[in-house]
Amino acid sequence: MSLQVSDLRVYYRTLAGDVKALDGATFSIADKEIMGLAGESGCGKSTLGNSLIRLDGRMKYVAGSVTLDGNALPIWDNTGMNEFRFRDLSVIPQYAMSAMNPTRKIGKMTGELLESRGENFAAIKPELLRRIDLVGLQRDVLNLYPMELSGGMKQRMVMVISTLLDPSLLIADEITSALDVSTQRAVAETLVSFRDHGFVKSMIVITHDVSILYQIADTILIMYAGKLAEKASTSAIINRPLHPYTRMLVSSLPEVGVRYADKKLSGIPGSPPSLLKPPTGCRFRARCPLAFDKCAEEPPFVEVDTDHWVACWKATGTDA
Amino acid sequence: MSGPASTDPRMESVSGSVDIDKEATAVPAKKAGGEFLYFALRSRKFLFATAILLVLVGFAIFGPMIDTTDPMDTNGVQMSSPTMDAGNWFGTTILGEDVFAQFVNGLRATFFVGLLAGALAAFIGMAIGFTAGYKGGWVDEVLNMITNVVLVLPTLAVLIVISSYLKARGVLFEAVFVGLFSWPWVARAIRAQTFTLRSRDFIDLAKLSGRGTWKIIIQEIAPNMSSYLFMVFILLFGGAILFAASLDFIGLGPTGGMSLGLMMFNSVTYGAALTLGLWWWFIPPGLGIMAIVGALYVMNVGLDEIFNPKLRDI
Amino acid sequence: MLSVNRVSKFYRVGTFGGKEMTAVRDVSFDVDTGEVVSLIGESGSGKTTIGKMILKLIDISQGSISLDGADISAIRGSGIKSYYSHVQGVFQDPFSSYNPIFKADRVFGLIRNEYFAGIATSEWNDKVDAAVRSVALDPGQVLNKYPHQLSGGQLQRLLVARALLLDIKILVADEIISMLDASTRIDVLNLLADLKSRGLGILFITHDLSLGNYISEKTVILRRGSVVEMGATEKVFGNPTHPYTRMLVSSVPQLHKKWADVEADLGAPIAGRGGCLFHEAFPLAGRAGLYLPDDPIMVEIEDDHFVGCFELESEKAPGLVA
Amino acid sequence: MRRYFGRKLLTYSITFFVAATIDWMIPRFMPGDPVASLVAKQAGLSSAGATALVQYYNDLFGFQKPIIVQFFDFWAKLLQGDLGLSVYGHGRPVVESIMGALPFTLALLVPAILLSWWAGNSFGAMAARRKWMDNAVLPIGYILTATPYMWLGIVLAFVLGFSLRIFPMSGGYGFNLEPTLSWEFFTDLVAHWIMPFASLFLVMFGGWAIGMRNMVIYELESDYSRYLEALGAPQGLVRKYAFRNAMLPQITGLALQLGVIIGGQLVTEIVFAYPGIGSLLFNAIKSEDYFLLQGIFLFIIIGTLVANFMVDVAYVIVDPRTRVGMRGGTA
Repeated sequence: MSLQVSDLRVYYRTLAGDVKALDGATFSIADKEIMGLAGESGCGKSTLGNSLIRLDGRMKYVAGSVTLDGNALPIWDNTGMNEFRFRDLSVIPQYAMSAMNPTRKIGKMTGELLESRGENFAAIKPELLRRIDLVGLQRDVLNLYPMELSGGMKQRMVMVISTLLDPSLLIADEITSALDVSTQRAVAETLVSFRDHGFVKSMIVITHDVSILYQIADTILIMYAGKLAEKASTSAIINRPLHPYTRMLVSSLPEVGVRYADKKLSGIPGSPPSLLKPPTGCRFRARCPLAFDKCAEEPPFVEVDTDHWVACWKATGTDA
Repeated sequence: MSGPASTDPRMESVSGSVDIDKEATAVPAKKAGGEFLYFALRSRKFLFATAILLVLVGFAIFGPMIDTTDPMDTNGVQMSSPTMDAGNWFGTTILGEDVFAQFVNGLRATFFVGLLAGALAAFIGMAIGFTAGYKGGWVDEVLNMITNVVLVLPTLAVLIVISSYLKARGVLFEAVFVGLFSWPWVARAIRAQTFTLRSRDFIDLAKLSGRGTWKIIIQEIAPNMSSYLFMVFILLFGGAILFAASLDFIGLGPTGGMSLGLMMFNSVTYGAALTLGLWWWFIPPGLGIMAIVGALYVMNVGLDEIFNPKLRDI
Repeated sequence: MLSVNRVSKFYRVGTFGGKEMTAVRDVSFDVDTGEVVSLIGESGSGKTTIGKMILKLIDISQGSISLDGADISAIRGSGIKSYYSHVQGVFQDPFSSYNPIFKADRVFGLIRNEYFAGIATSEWNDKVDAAVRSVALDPGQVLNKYPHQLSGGQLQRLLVARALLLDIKILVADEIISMLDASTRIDVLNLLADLKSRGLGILFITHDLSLGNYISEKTVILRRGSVVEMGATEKVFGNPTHPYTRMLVSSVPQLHKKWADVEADLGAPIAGRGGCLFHEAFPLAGRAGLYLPDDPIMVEIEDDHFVGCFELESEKAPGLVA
Repeated sequence: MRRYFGRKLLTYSITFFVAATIDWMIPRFMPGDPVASLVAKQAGLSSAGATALVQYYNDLFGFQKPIIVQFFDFWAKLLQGDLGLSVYGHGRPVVESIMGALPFTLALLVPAILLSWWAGNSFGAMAARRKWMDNAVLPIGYILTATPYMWLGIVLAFVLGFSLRIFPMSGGYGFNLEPTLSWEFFTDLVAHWIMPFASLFLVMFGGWAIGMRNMVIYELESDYSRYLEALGAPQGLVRKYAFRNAMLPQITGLALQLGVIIGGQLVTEIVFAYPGIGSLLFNAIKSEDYFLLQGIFLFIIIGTLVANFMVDVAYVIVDPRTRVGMRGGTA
């Protein structure tokens, strides 16, 4: 087990009160696993990703524990986390296009960052150059300023920098959403190759696009309204989903080949609840066609089949 | 010309709209005005600055009513230091004029110049900024060039040359001229903001609804920048006061009137207040200007925190 | 009904307009009553520029666009308003489509001010109610609210309702669902498809092949401002021929097929001189970099399926045909 | 690069043309007859004397010639460096009077600008780092920047000059001294220099400190800072980057503030009767010496344009992005 998260709760402080953006997450990621994390906007997927690497000013750690390779991560302690960042867990942020200091040459910035972490840049540089080759950039990029690179090039450069110290866990946050389909595929395949080359041991790929996850992820974790809904192998999530939300989500996605004239797809009626005062019981209840009395109680996130976790009374059986 | 904030690029980049993290959009909606009041009443900076300004405005409005002494009346005791009993609360000048009467009358002129010049500069800056930003193309090129030229001109020097040829100058004249030369940074900043707003889809939709250019600028773009425009006006207000004071101090202030700058000019150049130690003559006008301008700047910061949710908890 | 005829758009860039950039080059297609035409392209393909030219938000540099035979560039002054009563648009970002400081139904108010100034309030309210219901929204839930109180899907539907208040013939829908959540986007897409039955012609602009494939009768694929392939949707997707189209098809993530399998299914690219059908048909044409201005370089490879010449393009932009 | 500077130089040329034209226009297009009002000021003139004086002024300004000829004459003289004779300077050429005053102005202005910019930026950056510094620097900064230049000068002169008698209150050097290369003269020069310098320095310092503080905070919230923090970079590196990037708008700010700074310089010199351009200008106004006034005005314009250009060059040197942009890079 590479990563173990247990009952993690992280809220957002707002003037109206705490937004319970991540309200109890328990899951684990195996070595070599690429876990896709999907859900609608506001479901807490980015909160989960951010809270593992760095809580920003408005995020509040409430409860739970995170263990990476046997070490408990002090995620509530910004300075205490520093020794784990970059070396043990790293991130390719959503804002990768603007993540590099605009007034520093990329090579210089990378060097200063590494040296500041006590690494020897000269010793790492050959590996850096190899990886630049690997992602299809010119070695010359190190002598350029970020603004001289296209968006896709910047993204690939950030991917290289973030994984330079071979972290155990990499969090990739919505890194394909702003890209064209052709670049999207290249970036997604690069992520897989990073894992295959052993640059990172395991990975969380956060996205709203389930079809990208089908292409690259080993497992998929579906979130809904701050809670975990379902986690299983990719093929199980796509072909044999158990949670009604997953089922409706997957069946609402048009694919090449599906045509309105032949097969009219439908979405999920209603909208997610406010996380300021979330409803009790199953949070999907109001939109769920299968909802029944039992759903007034909160369904536990349990393993119903080998490596197939779900939080739904219908899936676990009412008598369970 | 503004004080500190014109070097602050946030003045050029802060947009009036509120952007909240997608993850936390669940904040209950309040009406814009109610939200403003909610934060305004909790902003110490804003309340502090407002209090100071209100006191000074009170002096400017009611001072001349309470103390009806003619500020230019030279029949008083000469060079009296501040006394409570003789009615010379702030003392008298070398000619026996009442400093308190001069101060409250000078405050009036100072507020008047600041308001009028600030409003004029804001108006010109908006007109040019909106037009350049919305129209783009060669209109933008030309207006931009004009803006840059006025921006580079050392304004005080220009005003000195113009004023020195005029024999009779009123407060109104001074305000107009200060206003006419203070707008360039405003035009620049508004142009940049208009530029970003122009590319928003609601502008295109307004066009698709058959709206005309000016209706779009006034009804769609300007309301989105209203908080920003208000802040710009406040900075212009403060800048104009400092500016007019400098002009007064060179001896090119309003003829036949009283202003805080003129008090300083008189005290130093004619009154030999420095060599005679008449500190009560030059301390009040400078302190008054400093209080007004300082309060305006602090109010600007307070407003920024009120309008911009990102800054609220810093 | 709407006819785009050899339209190009050039931009002057640089401070004094020193350089010229071509955003759209020689594009032609039609949108007829009751059909959805997908305009598919990646960023920089010129798809949004074409939409804006149709909406008269930007000028046409060359060529013409006509509605029912009338050139829209000639429409000026008050004519623009009546043009907009027939042609309307909905844009990508629902939150940017509403002025954030006003209530969302102000978009209806603007229409009333400009087009229905004389109408009685009760009659107008009925009209708005009907339009809102026709996009499957509950007027009580969505009217009189600020944009941030509504979801992206609701906002986009309201914009469609806004267009329906007018007597529109053409709706330009520019990426209208790309910013919506998966669970709601399909419903907005279905709504567009339903509008066909009202006799509307819809130009559906998207970067997502699967969406275009889902709702449209005709597909136009753009690359760097030029059409590379167009025709009946099932033919373009059933037999993608241009290398760029094939690359797009093989890159779009699918739900039940991995990328590698899609590539295997597509098979080897068509043989021949770089696979360019135009060059096979007219072997001499491209040799001297010859561009035939009177004759668009589109080859009809089967009935209602056209493929653009990519050899000429690749000479202009080497190395970009991946 | 050439394009960028070409554009800047065009702006500056137009500015100079506009300013010089204002300079030329004012005495000619102002309401009323400036010559008549000039002459009217000379009390106790016989009518013949007045007529002669009117004649003299009209000749000087060339008012009899067609307006367009006046305009070209003006430019011809200007380009030859002939700014006329100064009445205040008892017939000395205007250029000579200005050149005599210029060293004093520069000796005050240049160190005040550079040192206040440096110190203000340093303190501002420190304020962004430590809460207690912030609580001190911010109010002091706002008070200083809201203070009228001349008033701070007056207060300094009163406290340090009049009350405590530490520094001399007026002049560039003592009345009893002749400008020589002696140690005595030099110390006297410095003693006269300190107070006007301090008042200029302090007001400017407040503005820079506040600007820098706000900029650093802004930069610390930017994406590149967040990325560095997400990768565990120590605060030292994050702050260093933020500080460097925050400097760039401060350079632009220097250009924007030049007009205000020059205004401050003029009034400060007047307070201390410091024998620079400002005092010269003040005397020109008092004695209605219009040629001197015009000449000083043109000098100030030229000085401002040169300073602006220097800021432009400095910006290009410091910000790599402008250089890259000019290279015509991609992106």
